[in-house]
Amino acid sequence: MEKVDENKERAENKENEENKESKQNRETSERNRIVIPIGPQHPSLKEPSSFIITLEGEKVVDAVIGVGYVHRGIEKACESRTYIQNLYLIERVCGICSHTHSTAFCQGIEELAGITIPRRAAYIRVIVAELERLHSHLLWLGVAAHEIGFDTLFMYSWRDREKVLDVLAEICGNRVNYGINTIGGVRRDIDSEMMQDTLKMADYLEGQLKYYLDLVMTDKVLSARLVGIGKLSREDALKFGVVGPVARAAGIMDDIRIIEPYAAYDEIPVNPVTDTHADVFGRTVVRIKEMLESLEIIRYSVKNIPDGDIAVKAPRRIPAGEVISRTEAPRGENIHYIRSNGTDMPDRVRIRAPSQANWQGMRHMLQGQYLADIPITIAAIDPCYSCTDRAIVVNSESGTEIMDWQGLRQYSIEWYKKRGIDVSLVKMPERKFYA
Amino acid sequence: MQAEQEIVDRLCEEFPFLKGRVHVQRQKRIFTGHLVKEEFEQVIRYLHNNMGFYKANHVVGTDEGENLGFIYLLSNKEGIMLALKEIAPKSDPKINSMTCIYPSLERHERELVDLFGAEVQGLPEGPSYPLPDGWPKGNYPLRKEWKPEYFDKNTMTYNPPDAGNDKGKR
Amino acid sequence: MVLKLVKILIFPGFSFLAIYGMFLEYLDRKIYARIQNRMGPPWYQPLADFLKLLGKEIIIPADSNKKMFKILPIVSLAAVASAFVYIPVFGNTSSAFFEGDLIIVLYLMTITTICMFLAGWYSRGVYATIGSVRTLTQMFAYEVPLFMALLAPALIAKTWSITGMTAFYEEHPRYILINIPALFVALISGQGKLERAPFDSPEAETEIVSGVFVEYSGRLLAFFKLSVDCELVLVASLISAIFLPIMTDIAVLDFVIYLLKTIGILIIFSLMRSIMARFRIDQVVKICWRYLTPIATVQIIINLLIRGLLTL
Amino acid sequence: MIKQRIGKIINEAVKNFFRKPATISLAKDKIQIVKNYRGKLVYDPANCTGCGMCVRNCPAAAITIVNEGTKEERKMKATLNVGHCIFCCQCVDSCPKKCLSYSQNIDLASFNKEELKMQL
Repeated sequence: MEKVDENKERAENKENEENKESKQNRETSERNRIVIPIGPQHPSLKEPSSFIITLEGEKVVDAVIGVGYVHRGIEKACESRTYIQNLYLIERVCGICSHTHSTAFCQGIEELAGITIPRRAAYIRVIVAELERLHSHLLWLGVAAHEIGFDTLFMYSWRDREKVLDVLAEICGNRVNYGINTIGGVRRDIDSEMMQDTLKMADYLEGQLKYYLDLVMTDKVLSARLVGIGKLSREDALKFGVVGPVARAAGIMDDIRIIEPYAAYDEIPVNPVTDTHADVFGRTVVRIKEMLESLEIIRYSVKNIPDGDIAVKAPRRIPAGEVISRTEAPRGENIHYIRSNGTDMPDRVRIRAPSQANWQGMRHMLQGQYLADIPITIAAIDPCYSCTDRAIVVNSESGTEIMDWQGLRQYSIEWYKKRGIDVSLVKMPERKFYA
Repeated sequence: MQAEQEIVDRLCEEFPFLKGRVHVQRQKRIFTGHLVKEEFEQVIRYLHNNMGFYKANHVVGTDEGENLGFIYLLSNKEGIMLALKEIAPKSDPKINSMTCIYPSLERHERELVDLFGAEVQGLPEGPSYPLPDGWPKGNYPLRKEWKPEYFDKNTMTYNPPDAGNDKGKR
Repeated sequence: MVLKLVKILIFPGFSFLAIYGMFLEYLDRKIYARIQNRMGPPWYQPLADFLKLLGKEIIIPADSNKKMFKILPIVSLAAVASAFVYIPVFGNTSSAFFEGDLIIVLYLMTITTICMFLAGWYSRGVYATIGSVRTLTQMFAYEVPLFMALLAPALIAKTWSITGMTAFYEEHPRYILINIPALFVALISGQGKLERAPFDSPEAETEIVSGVFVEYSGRLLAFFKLSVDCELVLVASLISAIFLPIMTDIAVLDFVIYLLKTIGILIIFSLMRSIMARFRIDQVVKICWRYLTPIATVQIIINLLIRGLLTL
Repeated sequence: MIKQRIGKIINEAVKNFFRKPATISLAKDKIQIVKNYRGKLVYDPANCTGCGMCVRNCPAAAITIVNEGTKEERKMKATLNVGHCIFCCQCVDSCPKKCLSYSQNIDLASFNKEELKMQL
């Protein structure tokens, strides 16, 4: 009887020990982590956002993402301004994709007021939208190249972007925040000289873009840094509801220009661009191919633009109702919900910018990456913080503790003690490692 | 319009309480009336499981006077967008989180908490946003009665004028 | 004695090194800019940067090891300056030489890297710590191929002195051709040594801000930057002295040839910097150990065989 | 499989090295702006009735127009706060009498906040 008990006890002890050991192992791997803050100010971020990255060596195990530093309360501000004033406010939701926001807003109000805009205005909207897509994607290409330390490509693509901006300035009167849309049409007409300049720019850019596509496809260093980074498979892309080039790189065709043609896209042929890489490389290829497609659209619309008026008169007071307006921003699907109550001010304006949808997949993309790949992974969704104004949190499954400097030191002392070296006598000043 | 009408018909068939409360606004847009929590959950689950509305684009919070409205924008493969509305009284603004079936809604629902003061039950833990840390409790900026001019940015307090005092009114 | 001091401190010693370092930095930036279709900085930019930094406030992190933090830039600069003494610049002999100075130069070169590692480590910033760990990792990657490539020519010359090697190759210019693979390895791992793109992950701006230098400011940063510039001169001169010992016996002409050679090497460095994206640190290690080290090893074997043949 | 190689951009790099730079030296050269660029407003009080459409539609509340004279003998004065103006030129579009137009003057920076309030 006693013997059995003893055996049992021994077995229990052994089990306990094993448990302890495995627990210790787990704890060790959990504690063997370093936390680095990226942002709110950091050279790789073009706008403020904060990423608290937990690293194991150079690998990311956890990321806490904080966005919302540029929340400006635009939606509340819209409710106390007239529709005309809102037009310019909404244009400033984002500096890069300003036209798509104002187009979505105008479209919504035109639908509420029952206005049909002239065809010429619709074509001008398309031309400006595609020019905007060109400049946004060229800007992205430069930023992405800079993130992986390829400054030469960065400079080249921004040099070419300047040409697009010149054309935009000529057509709209400004380089960004074009102010070309108005309720009921567009504010400026496009003349033959502008068309010539646009076509000339398109010809120049086509050669450059083909070169960049070839470069991305065939440069070994670029593909070493881009292929397999920030994977987001088709299933995950559907699950997290990502939009735009991120979704298209995973093989999901979600181009609003094709699904729900707006402005003059119902007359203009748009070919869908998708890729199957589902990583940063795929997103790069999709964006460059989209630019080539944009050039075709610009050429087609400049050649086929109908004559006529550019705007119809819109009432100051918009009839009550609600509308959902969608456009395809350079970064993806852009949704505006507008509700009017019959006065000259909207009752509620809600903007769902594409970046807002893309943040959700970031958790998946960052985990398991190298520290060096974080900037390009973040940049690959082309995040627009001012569009997003929001924050998301990614929790690791095990739940990490944030170690301060003392904790790390304690850990290292124990680590060395196990190997027979006692370093606890070395004096070290107290400090907080992670603030 | 064919596909949209079919969706509406199917919904009405499945849920008798939806009859007359769901309409096709235009091509690719379907709007429903305001549903209460129980009705809403049945419908959204059915839409997700049986009707191929795989994607939740967004949640729009609205101020409906006494109530808070929540408009869930769902879309399917053909790009048909269905605006499913839920309503909850401001006195008891409890709704259930839909992140269990649409994980992409997390941020949008979190925003309802901050800006509208909705109590979204079942939302994963996380910090408050988009409002900054130290934002006073009980201030929900997108509710109609909240006026930005009464908010003192330096002290982070909301100082509405007294009922009889007309000085603060604009 | 006085002549020797002048040689070491002024020309072709420290002062020349500093000025030439700044000039090469300007040239590097200008070439880099022109390749990228930009204007580039004016000629006085490196000097202006240096002077501006001298006048700036020095901020020392409260938790850093203050003594080490202050001393490291000077040690780094001193190591480069003393290494430069052994390299022939004016004429075909260096200011000081002895049998085995090549080894000394290589070790002094390592000291600057170690200084950077320590600087990052002692400044205790998060980015600086990661930068210093990366510096050390990268050092383990490039050091072996670089040293093997630089030592390979010495095997044929049967001397461990740079001046001696120059003299040997001057006599037997045909042997220079044997060392071409080693030159290739030295140029690439030299880029790694200088921590310039594509091997700049220790100070990758977009990932860890500027790595080890992130906590440095003012005078201390100025000296660090100067030592980086001087390191550029040192590596370029070392490669040119070992692999391209084209010499006449006229000292001034030799000096001009030296300038041309180093500028030529700098152009290659700048071109390399501008045509590649930054490698990840694991990729750097892979490149160095998988491609560069075998080439350098083969070079050593070939040179040993030739040396055997020579003695026969 | 496409053949990949290292440093593909080298041809373009060498070509660009001998090309004229795309940037300008801001200290020496002048910035070129296109002819339709929206700059500072120009106000012609001759026809102005003081209807206030520009003031009402201005999204940034940058422009104010006051009548300093009497109702019969108008003396309109327009003040523009360049610090607020977003150069959308909605006021130009809104003006029923075409009193406002825009110029190509974009060099409006100032060290003094008071100078930003300009009399048009």
